[in-house]
Amino acid sequence: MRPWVWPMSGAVSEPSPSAPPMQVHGRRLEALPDGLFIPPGALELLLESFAGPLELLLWLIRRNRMDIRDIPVAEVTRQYLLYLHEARRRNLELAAEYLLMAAWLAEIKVRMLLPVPPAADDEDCDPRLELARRLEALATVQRQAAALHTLPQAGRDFWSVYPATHSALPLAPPLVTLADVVNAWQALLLRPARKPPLAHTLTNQHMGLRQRMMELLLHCRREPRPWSFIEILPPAVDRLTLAVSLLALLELLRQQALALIDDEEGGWRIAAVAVAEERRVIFDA
Amino acid sequence: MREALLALFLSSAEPLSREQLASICDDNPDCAGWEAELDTLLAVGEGVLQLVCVAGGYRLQIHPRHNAILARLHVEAPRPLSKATLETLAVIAYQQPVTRPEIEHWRGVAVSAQIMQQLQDRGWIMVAGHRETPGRPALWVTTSQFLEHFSLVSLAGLPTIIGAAEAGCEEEKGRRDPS
Amino acid sequence: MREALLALFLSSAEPLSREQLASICDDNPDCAGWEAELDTLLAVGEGVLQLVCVAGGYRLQIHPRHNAILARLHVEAPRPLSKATLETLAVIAYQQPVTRPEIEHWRGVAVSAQIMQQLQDRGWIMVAGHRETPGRPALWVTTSQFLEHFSLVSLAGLPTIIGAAEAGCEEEKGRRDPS
Repeated sequence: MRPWVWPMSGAVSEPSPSAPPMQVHGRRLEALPDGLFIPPGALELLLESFAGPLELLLWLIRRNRMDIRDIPVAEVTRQYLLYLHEARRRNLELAAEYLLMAAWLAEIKVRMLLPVPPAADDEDCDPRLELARRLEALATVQRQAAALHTLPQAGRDFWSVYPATHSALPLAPPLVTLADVVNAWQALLLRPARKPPLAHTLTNQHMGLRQRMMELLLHCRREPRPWSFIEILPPAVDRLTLAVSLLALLELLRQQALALIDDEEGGWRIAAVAVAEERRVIFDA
Repeated sequence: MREALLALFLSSAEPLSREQLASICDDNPDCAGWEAELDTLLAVGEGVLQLVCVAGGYRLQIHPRHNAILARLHVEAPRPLSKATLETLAVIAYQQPVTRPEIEHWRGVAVSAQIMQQLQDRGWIMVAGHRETPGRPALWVTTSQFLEHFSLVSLAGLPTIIGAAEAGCEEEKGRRDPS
Repeated sequence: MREALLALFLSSAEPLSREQLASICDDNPDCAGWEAELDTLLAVGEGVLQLVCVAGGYRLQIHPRHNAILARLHVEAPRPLSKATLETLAVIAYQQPVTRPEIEHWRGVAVSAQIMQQLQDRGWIMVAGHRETPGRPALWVTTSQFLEHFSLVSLAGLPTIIGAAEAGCEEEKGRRDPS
């Protein structure tokens, strides 16, 4: 088989681009023991530091100083599988992609043993092309990430000025003329009849606000102790009575005839203000 | 030392307290005399910047003499009022003094607090008192700035809407003197 | 005039472009000669302040001679980016606009939602549209805040990676025109 030629220019040899890529042919066995040495207990850490099988593969290739454009697939596959076996032996969990990659490597190895169809272009036929492409892409990303990391970063290498405050600025007058206001008013007047104002007229005597205020005050004065809101409501309270009672309570509080007392349990109770302090309660509010 | 203090204030999103400054500067030989410098900064500022005392410490502020140019950068171009805001303003102008529930009645929809705030920020409306009914609702009126903006001498100068006066009065009577 | 320029820069949360400054200053007699002042500021700064060109505009930053004391104030610096996050950001920065499956293709592993969220939370990436292919995947690009954080004038300022262009083109071609 003729040596396969990578169609792109520029060698990929990290981490030291200055070192010329070592010739792999005939040096496989020599490189292997060094590449495979794993300090005890370090495998887990090692595998964790990889984002996936592609990165492990790229690391193996660099460690063996192999040429990404001419991967000795048999050797890389052997080393890759050794790592996988070692991980399995130590009961480390490996994602399914690791096994998928192993299968892919095996497939490439098999296809490389098949004779090349004479008519086909060498480049298209090399079964390693797609793998090399993906490794190249990952290597590119890694170099780009490293380049980003060297850029000066805010809060690490420099500090920007945080915007200083300034006194309130005058607002731009809105674009509105008197005619706009007049037209708006006219439009409102020309609208179809509005519903009556949302005000409840309490005609029913026992629903009257004044009545409820008096009842409430008497209720609270009858026994000078703090009352809960529930206790001061009339029996069988409906929505409207509840609303009127609340309004009455608020009005009495405002006039300081009743007072709110903290019950020290996160709630409050109502008590009549001592008669000595009593102010004339205006029921005609 | 003044420069280091300025650098600290310029880079900080929050006001810096004397305690914070002390924890940074006290054991730092480069920062000797920082307290005197802080007092100087407080007294005379530095260039366009003033050091002001706010809750939680000190913070830099741009001298108000630059407000005119800052306004050109930060103040948005004038925009027309929204329909809702315009209607609210019209009700207050023609019906004042008026409560918020009354405005809502005229407009037929709730008036958002945002609209009232917007008109207040413009200085066109204000609270002139409270109606002595339960809840004591605020009574809204227009301001002299409102008159000024629309070149009106007085509220009497508001254009009369033909046919509307009666409707308005009817409404007023109906609402204010419930029989 | 220098003071007015400084006030503008000091009050602005974003870099100001020459066009913005021109629209504020050009018709303002108080601002005569602002361009010369801008150039002076760019060249020599002012006190602790340096004017730098970033993200298509100019922004003030604090002279690095004060970095030591600033580091003492800003002890809660953001955590350094993880390798996975930095790689994802690199793919987006260099290959934008790019879809998530494309990012995964470049890196050879799945990109977690958490990483994308983290980059969005920092305000460095955003969706700029959708690729008109089945599923309409979101197209990710970097923001001007990204440029600001990494002190870049524009995307053209990203460090050049030898060999990346060819690899990228091959990738693009292969992915976008599946035969």
